[in-house]
Amino acid sequence: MIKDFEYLAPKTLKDALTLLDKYKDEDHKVIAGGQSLLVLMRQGLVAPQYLIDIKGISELSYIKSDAKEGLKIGALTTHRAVEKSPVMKNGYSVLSEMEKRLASVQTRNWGTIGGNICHGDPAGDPAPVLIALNATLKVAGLKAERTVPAEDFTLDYFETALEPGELLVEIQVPSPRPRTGTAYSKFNIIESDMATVSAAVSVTLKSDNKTCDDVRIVLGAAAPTPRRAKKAEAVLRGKEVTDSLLKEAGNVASTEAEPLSDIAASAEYRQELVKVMVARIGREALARAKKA
Amino acid sequence: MSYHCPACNKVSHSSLDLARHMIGRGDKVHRDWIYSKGFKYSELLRLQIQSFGGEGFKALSDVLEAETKVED
Amino acid sequence: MSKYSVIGTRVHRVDGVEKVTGTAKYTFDMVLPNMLYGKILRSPHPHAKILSIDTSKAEKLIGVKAVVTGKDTIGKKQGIWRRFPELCDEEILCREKVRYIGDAVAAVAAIDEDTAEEALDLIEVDYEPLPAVFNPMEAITEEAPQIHEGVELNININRHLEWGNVDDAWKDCDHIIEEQYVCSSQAHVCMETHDALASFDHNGKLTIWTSTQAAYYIQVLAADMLGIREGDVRCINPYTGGGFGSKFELDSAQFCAALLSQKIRRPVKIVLNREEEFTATKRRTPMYYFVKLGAKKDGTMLAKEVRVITEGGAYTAMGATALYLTGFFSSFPYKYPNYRYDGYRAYTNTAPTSAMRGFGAPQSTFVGESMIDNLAEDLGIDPIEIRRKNGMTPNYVVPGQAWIQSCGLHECLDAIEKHVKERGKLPPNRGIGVSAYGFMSGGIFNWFDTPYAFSSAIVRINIDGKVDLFTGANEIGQGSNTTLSMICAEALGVKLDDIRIHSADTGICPPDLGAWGSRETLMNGNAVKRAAEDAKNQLIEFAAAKMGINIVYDMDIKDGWIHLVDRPERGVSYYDIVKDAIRGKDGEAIIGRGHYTPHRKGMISPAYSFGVQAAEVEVDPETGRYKLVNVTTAHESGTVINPVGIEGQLEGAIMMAGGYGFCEDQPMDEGKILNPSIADYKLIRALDMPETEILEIDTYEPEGPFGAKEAGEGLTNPTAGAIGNAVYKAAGVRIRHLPITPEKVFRALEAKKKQEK
Amino acid sequence: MKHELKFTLNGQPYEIYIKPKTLLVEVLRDELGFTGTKRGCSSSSCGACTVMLNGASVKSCSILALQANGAEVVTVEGLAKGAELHPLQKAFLDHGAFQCGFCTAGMLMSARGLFEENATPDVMTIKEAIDGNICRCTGYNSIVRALTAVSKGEYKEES
Repeated sequence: MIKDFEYLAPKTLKDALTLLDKYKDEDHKVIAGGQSLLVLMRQGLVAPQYLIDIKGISELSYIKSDAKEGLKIGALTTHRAVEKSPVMKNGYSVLSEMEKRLASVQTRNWGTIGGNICHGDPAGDPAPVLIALNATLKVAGLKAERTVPAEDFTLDYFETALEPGELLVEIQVPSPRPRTGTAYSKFNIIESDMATVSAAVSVTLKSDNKTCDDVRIVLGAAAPTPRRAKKAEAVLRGKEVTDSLLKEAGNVASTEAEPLSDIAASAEYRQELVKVMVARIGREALARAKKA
Repeated sequence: MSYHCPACNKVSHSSLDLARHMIGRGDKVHRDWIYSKGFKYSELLRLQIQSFGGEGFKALSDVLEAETKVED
Repeated sequence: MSKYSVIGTRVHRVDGVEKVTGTAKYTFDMVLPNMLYGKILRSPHPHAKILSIDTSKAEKLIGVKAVVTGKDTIGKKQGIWRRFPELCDEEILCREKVRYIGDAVAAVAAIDEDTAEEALDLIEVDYEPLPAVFNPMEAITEEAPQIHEGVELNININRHLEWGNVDDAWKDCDHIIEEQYVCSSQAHVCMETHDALASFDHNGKLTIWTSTQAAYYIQVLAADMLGIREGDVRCINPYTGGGFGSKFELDSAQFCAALLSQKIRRPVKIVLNREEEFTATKRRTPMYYFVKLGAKKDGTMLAKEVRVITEGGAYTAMGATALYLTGFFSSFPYKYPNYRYDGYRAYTNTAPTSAMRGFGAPQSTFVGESMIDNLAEDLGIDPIEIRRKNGMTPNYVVPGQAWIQSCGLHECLDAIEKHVKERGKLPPNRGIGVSAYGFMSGGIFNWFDTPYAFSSAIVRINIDGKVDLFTGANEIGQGSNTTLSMICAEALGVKLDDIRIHSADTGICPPDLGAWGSRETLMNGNAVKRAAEDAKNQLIEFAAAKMGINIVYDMDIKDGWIHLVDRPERGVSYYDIVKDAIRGKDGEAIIGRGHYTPHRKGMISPAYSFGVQAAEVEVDPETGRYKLVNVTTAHESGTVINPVGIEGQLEGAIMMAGGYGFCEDQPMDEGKILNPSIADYKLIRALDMPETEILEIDTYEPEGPFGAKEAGEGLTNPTAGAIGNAVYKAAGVRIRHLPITPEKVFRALEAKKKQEK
Repeated sequence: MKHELKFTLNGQPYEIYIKPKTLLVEVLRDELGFTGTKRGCSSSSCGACTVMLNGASVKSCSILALQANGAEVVTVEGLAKGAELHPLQKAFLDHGAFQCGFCTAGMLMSARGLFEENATPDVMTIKEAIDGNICRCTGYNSIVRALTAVSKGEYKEES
């Protein structure tokens, strides 16, 4: 049963921030698409006194891209809009691929990419990809704006860097460097399910098109937060990327994972999956980098 | 030759069949008779559960062979 | 051309338009004036004494109209195995003790659901927790707490089946294997959760609308538990959103709604939420299998001995039948000359386990078909060949148990062999596993102890020739309303559109034991056919008289034309004769009656269906993840009455049984089910569904209506075994514990690698 | 406190007052009596409650009704035109794409959403479109066959 709450539905960002500021010390929650929040509210796990509904703020729903500024996605853009946007073809197709595997069409039609990130679920799909893409999140408060690197945004299970009174307003993805390839995949048993383990890998090659100039390896559902496997990245950086090196990176990434055991898989199995996923997705990212 | 259940009079063709019936039925009247012969019902079940071969039935049937046979 | 006009044709379901337009009314949709909403308070403890229940605060909450606890009941224990009172062990509203997490202790009726739910929080129950036991293998030890008084080792039922001489036969075997398997639980996950709307009037008469597979059982059991007469209860099953075995026992929604309504004399509706559906309704019976199987070198199987311990959960429910059927179907579909089965059902402090589609046979088929593949491999025999060598044939008698008349198993084996060959050489990491199965067409054993015929039907022909068919059969989605209407139309010789079916309303329909055990097509179909023929004969009498037909001629009705069988052009319109016949009967409508109860068919079932399934999987050797690529089934179910219906039953069974093999499970911690939501309970969805093919094999069952037999549950039997065998072929690992999850495959692959080193 | 909700349902404008916690599915079923839309879970995972909202399929159990303020909602009751069934409904009937019928409204609305976007979807796209809908009876393949037939133009809407 959902407990009664007071409902506030600002229509502009300014109104929303004003309300958030007003209620920041009260028991409140922000709802966007609500695809995760309403489930928690029905279970009685979340029962705010004030619910601030930002879904209707149309100014936060957009996708823009140019070569200099990179890609900018308004926080209230639906998953489906990201998935279907032709803009993604300009070097961000991994975002579209990721969205295509996120839950169901109905959920993607209503749920927002910003809402997903702010939910802070370590098994969420967008965060690992955004971290791999070196994205920045723009956060607004009534008085100030700030940016947070995507990789610093999630602090713990379902806990983010948002301060009371703040809203995530925009996702900024830099234009991909030349010779960069990014790939994402998740392991699960039912195709559209949450990830048992996921991984996103972004590889940038040097001008020889062989040597790894830079790499970002991000693990999902393998720790309390989506997490970069930095030791594994170090295995690849500056080296010619081969299958065996990718395998080694996978093995190292596995030591960086801190998964839990749950009904979907044991921690040990998740660690084994990390090995395989990192190597495979790394291979795909590499292939894309060579073509890019 | 037949074997008559001492608890409910059901007629079986062998003492083994009758043992199966009695353990299978397993209600109070059947168990009471089993107890009266010095068996523990649970012990017979345990014999059954632990191995192939129906050892619990066999144990009870030895007694039934002697006590319930009726020459037709 | 088919000799039938209606049977075997592709028709729209008779409930189709209502269902695609959203106008079909389910109990879930019903609202009555002055109706209250009920909610049920459930035990958070797996095993505890109830010291006291204080409902006073809840009663004072504004909007609460009635609260009931075990004290408001007549104190009876209920069970569906009425023939054996000791198996009637469930109070529904517990008075002294709770035995699983989810056992009901109180219920509230209020003006809306929120108020009722709020009231539950205000009921204070003082429990004294008791030691609990969750695993049946632990429950059957001396140390385990006793869950029901006087039930030693917690074993409440044991079952024995035997023929031949197993002990002697081992000596003649060239090869004997012994293996252990664990078959997991499974949730039915009906899309419509259990629900009921009960309305007591001031005359003490109860009408209960409910989502059920057996309106008649609910009528009888509800009356019994409320201390009123059967005739004072009318149970109506409007449309039902799936049953799969979960909806033919009296459940907490029905009983609590009725009890609340009895107290307050207002309609009370209770809908279980999805979490309750997972935790507080019954589920598939988990089983621990110990099997010994022996054969000659040439693959002739001489003896099988099976020992099974089942996790019963807190109450008996239909578990007695599952225990019996898993034993019987462990011998299927083979001719074991020597066979012994001993099954034990252990009470545990977990949600009760009971009937679910296949009813013990999916478990036995998984175990049996895994082992027969192992045996074949040991003996160097092709898996299909060993099944052919031992498979049942028409007119086979299972010693002392059953007489199988029609049987198309060998034709199914041929068809699957051809299919496997056609798939050709498979790419790496792919494998095809086969699995053979059989199932019954309704049960014979009268454990419910009913004096009524198992199925009955009444046909009433109205003045315009339109037909009202009254039957106690329950439409739960399986299509019985369509199939029975088709049988009625064919037997009477009219159009399908002429039939209007009225089913599963105990106030107006003759009793039927309900939609379980794959019984409606054969049993109710026979009753309908006989009722239609009864009515038809009455019309033919009038027609013969009117036409002045020489009595040596046979007459029949087909496509609305009453005619001479040998000279079809000589006849009269059915629609015209109906009017005359009714006039001739002094205005009484034409009424045909039919009933069916199986006789001289053994203990189990009047008929059996058979089939063979091939599952193809592709295994990822690095992760153990595998995909179901293709599932092809050769299947025989006698005459196909409703081909669209059979396709649906078959493909749906693959979703459900594939899930049983692949992903569906109910992990628990101290008796608490850990995944009580559709988000966490993994179900096969559209993208996961393999391609499916059906190879329909023609047979004719003499006992069935127009030669038909079951096509419902049997299809659930083979899939887990076929998947297990396919995984073995693809990856070389044998998983003996359902479900066959990727993680289990991965671990087995790791173990195999270690061993090979 | 109750809030005003104005929206259009199957072409008919409605103005009602509801508690803010009311879900869209509750407005449809309980407030307005459109019970064709079902509920099968409370975790946003079964799809039985799928409706069209501003031209896209959504799960009405996971949307606050007030979020549909000003929106156009279409439910299964809005598919047929009087006695004339919608092509999707005809295809479902012909292909036996349902059994118990409890998931059918949701399936139809997911399909409707699909065809709004894409008049000729391929099999994978069809499967993806209904992947958010659980059907415990059919095994989905008959639904896929029905929708494939629609995609091939076998069921044209009569003008």
